[in-house]
Amino acid sequence: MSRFGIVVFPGTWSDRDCAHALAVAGHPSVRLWHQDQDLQGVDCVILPGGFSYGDYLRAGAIASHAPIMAAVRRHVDRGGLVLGICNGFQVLCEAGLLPGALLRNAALQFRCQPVTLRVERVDTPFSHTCRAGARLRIPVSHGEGRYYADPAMLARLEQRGQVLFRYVDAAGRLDPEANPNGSVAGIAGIVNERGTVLGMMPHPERACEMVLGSADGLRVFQGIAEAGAGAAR
Amino acid sequence: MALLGRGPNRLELGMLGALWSEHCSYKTSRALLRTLPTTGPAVLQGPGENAGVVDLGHGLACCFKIESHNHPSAVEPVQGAATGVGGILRDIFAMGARPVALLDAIRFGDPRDPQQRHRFQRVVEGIGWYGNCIGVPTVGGETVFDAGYAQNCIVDAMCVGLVEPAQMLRARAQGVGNPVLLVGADTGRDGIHGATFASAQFDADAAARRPAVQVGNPFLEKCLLEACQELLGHPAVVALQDCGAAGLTSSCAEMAHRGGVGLELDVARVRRRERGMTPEEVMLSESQERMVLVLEQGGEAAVEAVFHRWGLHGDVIGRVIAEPRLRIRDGLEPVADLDLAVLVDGSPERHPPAAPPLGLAARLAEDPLAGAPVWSPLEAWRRLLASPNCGETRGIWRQYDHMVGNDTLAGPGGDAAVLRLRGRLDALALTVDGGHRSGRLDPRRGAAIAVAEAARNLSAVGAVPLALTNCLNLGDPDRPEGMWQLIEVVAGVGDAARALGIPVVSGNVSLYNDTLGQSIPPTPVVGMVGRLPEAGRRVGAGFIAAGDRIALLGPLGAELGGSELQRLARGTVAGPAPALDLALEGRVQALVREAIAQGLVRSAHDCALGGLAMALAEACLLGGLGAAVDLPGLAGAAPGERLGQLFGETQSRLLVSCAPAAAAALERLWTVGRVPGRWLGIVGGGAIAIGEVATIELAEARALWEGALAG
Amino acid sequence: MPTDHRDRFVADVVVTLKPVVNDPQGDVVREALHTLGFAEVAGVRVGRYLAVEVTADRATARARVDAMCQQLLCNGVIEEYRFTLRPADRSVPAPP
Amino acid sequence: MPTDHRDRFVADVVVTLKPVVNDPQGDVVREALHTLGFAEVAGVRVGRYLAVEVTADRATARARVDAMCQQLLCNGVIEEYRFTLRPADRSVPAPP
Ligand SMILES: Nc1ncnc2c1ncn2[C@@H]1O[C@H](COP(=O)(O)OP(=O)(O)O)[C@@H](O)[C@H]1O
Ligand SMILES: [Mg+2]
Repeated sequence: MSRFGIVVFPGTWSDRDCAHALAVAGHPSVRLWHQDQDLQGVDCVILPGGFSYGDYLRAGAIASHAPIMAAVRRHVDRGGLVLGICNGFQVLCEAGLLPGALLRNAALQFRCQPVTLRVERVDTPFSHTCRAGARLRIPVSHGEGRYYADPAMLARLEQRGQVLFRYVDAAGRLDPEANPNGSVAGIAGIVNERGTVLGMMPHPERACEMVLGSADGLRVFQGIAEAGAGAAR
Repeated sequence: MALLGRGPNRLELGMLGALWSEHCSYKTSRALLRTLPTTGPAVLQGPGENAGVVDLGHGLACCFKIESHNHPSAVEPVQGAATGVGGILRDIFAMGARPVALLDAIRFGDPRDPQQRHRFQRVVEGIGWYGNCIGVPTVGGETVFDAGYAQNCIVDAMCVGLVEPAQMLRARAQGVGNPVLLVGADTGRDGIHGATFASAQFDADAAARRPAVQVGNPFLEKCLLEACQELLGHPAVVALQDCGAAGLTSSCAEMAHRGGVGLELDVARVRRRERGMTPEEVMLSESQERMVLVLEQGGEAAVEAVFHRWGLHGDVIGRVIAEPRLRIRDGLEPVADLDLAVLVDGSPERHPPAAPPLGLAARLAEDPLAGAPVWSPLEAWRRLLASPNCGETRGIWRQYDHMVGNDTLAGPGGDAAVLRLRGRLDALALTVDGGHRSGRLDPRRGAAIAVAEAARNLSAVGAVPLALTNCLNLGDPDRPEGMWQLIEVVAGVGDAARALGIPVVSGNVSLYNDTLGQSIPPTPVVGMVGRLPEAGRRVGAGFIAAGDRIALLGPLGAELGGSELQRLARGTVAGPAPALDLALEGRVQALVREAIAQGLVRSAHDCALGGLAMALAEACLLGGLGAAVDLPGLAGAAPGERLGQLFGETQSRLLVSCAPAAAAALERLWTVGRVPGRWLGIVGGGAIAIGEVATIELAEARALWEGALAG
Repeated sequence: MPTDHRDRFVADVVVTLKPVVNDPQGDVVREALHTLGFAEVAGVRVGRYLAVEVTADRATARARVDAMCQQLLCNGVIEEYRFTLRPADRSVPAPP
Repeated sequence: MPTDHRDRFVADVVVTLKPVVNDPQGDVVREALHTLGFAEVAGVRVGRYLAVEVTADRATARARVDAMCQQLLCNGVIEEYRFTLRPADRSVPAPP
C-alpha cells in the first residue's frame, strides 16, 4: 500500500478533492504543510490545484521556493513519485523539476470544462493501468495552462517520450478545437526523464466518481498506488 | 443632535452618516421589510445576522445570503464584481460556515453595444477570478440584457455555506474587558464612504465623490477563511464579524449593539497601508479582506497563532465595555463617543411619498404586440433562439470553476444547481432568479413571479424549497415612482413567500440605481435553497430518450405582456403582466416534485423566458434530441394569438418528459393533484416540430442558440 | 539625441496602480522576496508594461500613444500611466 | 533604521516574454487599438513591470535586484528582464 502526501500551500484548494479521490480509491493520505520540510515518509507527493500564493507574479512561481519544495526535490532525487496537478504542474515547472512553462490560456480566459486526453505512454507509474492510446475524460480548470517549450526542448521531450497526455477530440485526434488553452503539440501532461514526476493540467481528482461525470481519473491514482506497492516489494 | 446631548464632531458625523446611509440603515425599506415572513420550522437564523441559516437535519445547516455590488461594478467592473464576491463570502464564513457555492445575477444593456459587452465581460472576469482563486465553485446564476440596465448594471452575488448548527457563530460582542482583534488586510484609504456612495444616484459629481476603488485579494481571503474555519469551536472566540460597508464603524457598532454591550477602540492600533490617515479615514475605510473578532481575555495568543500560521496578522484594537457606546480613541486622545442605540438604530425611518407612474393604466391596457412587425412563428422562434437572453450561457460559466469541491452534481446550465451532501442521500438545490420584465408594469406581480420562478426552478430538479434570500435592486426612492416600486416589490416577495411557504432569511436592498434621473427597472433578485430528498432521483432539463412522451404541467396561455418576444419585437413593455395564481403555482410545483420523487418523469424544465416554444427548444438542445408536439387550437388561431400560445410567458408551467410506460401514472398524478396537464407530443427526430406551425432543424436551432452570446 | 524624421517608434508604456489603490500582488511579491532573503526590499508595486510599435513621426506618435493610454491601455479609475518613445530600430532601453 | 535617502533606490524592472514566445495578449491589444482607429500600431507586446524599492547603495542594489530577477521575478524559460535604478523619491513615503 502506497502512502500519499498532499502538499498544502495557503492558496491550495484541491487538497480536499485529492484526499477525497484517494479515499474513493481506497488510499489514505496525509497533508504536507508548505512550511514544513518533512514528507512524513510518503511514497508519492501530490502537488494539488489551487492558487498556491494567489498565483501572483506567475502561477506557481512563489510556491516553487517554499520550504516543502526542498524536500520534494530530495524526494525526486531519490526516485520518489510526484504528481503535480494544475497549479502543481505550474509549481513543478517553476521549480525546474519539469521542463517548460505554463502560459496564460490562448483565449486569455479561464476555462473550466471536461476535456479528452490521449494516453501516450503506458510504461510509467502514472499510466500503466491504461491501454496505449486510451482516452480519458477529465476536467480542466485553469487560466494559465498553455504549455510552452521552445522547439529544441519540445523535440527533446518528444524524442524521449516525455509527453504523457495530449488534448484530443472524441475520436482521439489532435484538434485545436479540443485543446482548451493552446498548448504546444496539444500537451496536457509531461513526465521527467526518469518518468517519476508527472505534471498535468487536467484534474484527475475531479473524475473519480460517475455521479460527477467520469471515473477515468482513478486510473492515475490507482496506477501510482500499484506502482508504489510494486516498488515496495 | 438631541439624541447625542451635544453637537457631534466631524468623526462622529462621518460615522453617523455612514451608518445612517440607506445602505447600512435601511431607513427607507426597514418598515416594509418587517412585513416579510421570516420564520419557519427549519429557520435557525433569520434576517439580522450576517446571513440566514436553515436546518438540513442530521447536524447540518445551510447558511446563505445575496448581496449587490452594482455601484462599484459600474465604476470598475472587474474589481467591483470581484470584491462583491469577496464580501458575500465573508458574510458566510463569519457565521462559521464553510462556503460551498457561489451564484451570480448580472444585468447589462444590449451586448451588441461594445461598451456594454465590455462591461459584461469584465464583470464575468471579476466574478470568476475571485471565486476561482478562493476555490468555491460558482454553480449557477442569471444573465439578463435589457436597455434598462445600460446606465446601471446589476451585479448581485450569492454565497451558500454549510455549518454544523453547534458551530454556528454569531456576531455578538460579549464580556466586558474582552479584547477586539482586527485581522486581515492593512487598512487603507480605499473605499472610504462606499456606503454613502452606494446610497446616492450617479450624476456629474459622482466621479468626484467616488471612493478609491478596492482591489480584491482572494488569496488573502482564502487565508482568512481557512483560519476562521480552524477557529471554529475554539473556546477563545466570542464573536466573528466581517468588515463590509462602512468598515470598522459598522462592524464594531453592530457587533456591540447585538450583544448589548459597548466597545472602546484605539485607531492608533489599526495597522495601516498609508501614512497620515485620520481617525475618520481609519474608521470608515472599506478596505477589503478584514475580519473583526471578540476574544475571551487571555485567548489572544492562541487565536493569533492560528492566524499567524496562515500568514495573517491580528492586532488588538480595543475592548468590550459595559456602557452601550462606541468610544474611539487615537492613542490617549478620545476622538468619538457615540450611543450605540443612536448609531445603529437611530436613523429616522423615512416614508417618502409613493405613486405609480403616470400613464400606467394606459400601458397596461395596450395590446402587447401593438405596432410590432408581423413575424411568422418560425421567424419569432429563430429570433428568440438568437436572443442573448435565451441563448446558451456556457460562454459565461465555463470561465467559472463550477466543479471544485467535488460535490457539483449539476452545475450551471440547467434549472437549478445540485450539490451533494457528503455521506447523505439528500442534496442541496440552488438557484437565483430576477423578476419578470412585466415587473415594470406591475412590480408586485413581477416580484412574486421572481419568487415563484425560483421555487419552480428548484422543483424542476425535484427539490423542496426551504428558504430564500433576496436582493431588491431599485431606483431612487425619493421619486414617488421609485418609492411605489419599492413598496410593491416588497409586497410581491411577501405574497409569494407566504403563499408558497418559503421564509425570507436574509437579503439586501440596493436603492439609487439611477443615472441622471433614469432608474433601472425594478429588479428583485431571489436566491433560493432547496432540499432534494434523494440526490439520485434528480432530473435535468434536457430530454433523454427518443420515444418519451412530452407533457405540459400547468395552464395553456398566451400572455405576451413583458415577454422576451415583446422586447425583441417592440423594444418596450406594455400590456397586462402575466397572471400568477399562487395556489395553482404551489400545486404544479408539488406535482412535479412528486412525479420526480416517484421516478415518473425523466426530465423537467420550467417555462420561463420565451415561453413554451423556448422551453421545448431548450429541452431538445440540452438533450440533443428533436421533438414533435402540437397544441390544441394552435393551427386555427389568429397570428397574434398563435405567437402568444407559443412564446407567451404564462406562469406556473413545466415541460416534462416520461417513458411511455409511466404516462398513465403521471396522468393520474396530475388529475389527483388538480393540476391542468396535457400531452403535447413525443421526443425524437432531427427537428423540433410544433404541429404544422413551425419546424426547425435541431442543428439550426443549436447554431442560433450557441451563437446568441458569442462575440 | 535622435532626430525626429524617423517614422517608426516604440513606446515603452508602464501602467501602474494609483498609489492610493492597494496592490495585493506587490505585497505578496515583497513577502516572497523577504522569504528568499532579500531583506532590503522595502516595497514592491506591480504594474503592466506594453511595448507599442507605431508608424508615425515622433510628435504624432507621442500624441497618439497618449490617446491609446487614455482610451484603452490604462484604466483611469485605478491606474496611471507613463511612457517614453524610442526609435524602433534602436536597442532596448531603460524602462520609463 | 531607515537610512539616508541616498541609500534608497527604486528598481524599475520590466519582464517581457522572449521574442520567440507567442503573446496572444499583445495581439488582442493590437487588434483592439486598430478597432479604435489606431491604424498606425504595428505591434504590441505585453509584459510585467515591477517597482522594487530597496535600501542599499547603488552597486549593491544593482547586484541584488539582478539576483531577485533571476531567482523569482523572471522565468528564464519564457521571459527576459531589464531594469534601471533611480534614487527613491523622498516625496513618496515608504509604508509605515
Ligand atoms: N452569470 C451566470 N453565472 C452562472 N451561471 C449562469 C449565469 N447566467 C446564466 N447561468 C446559467 O445558465 C442557465 C440558464 O439561465 P436562465 O435562462 O436564467 O435559466 P432559468 O430561466 O431556468 O432560470 C442556468 O443554469 C444558469 O445557472
Ligand atoms: Mg429555469
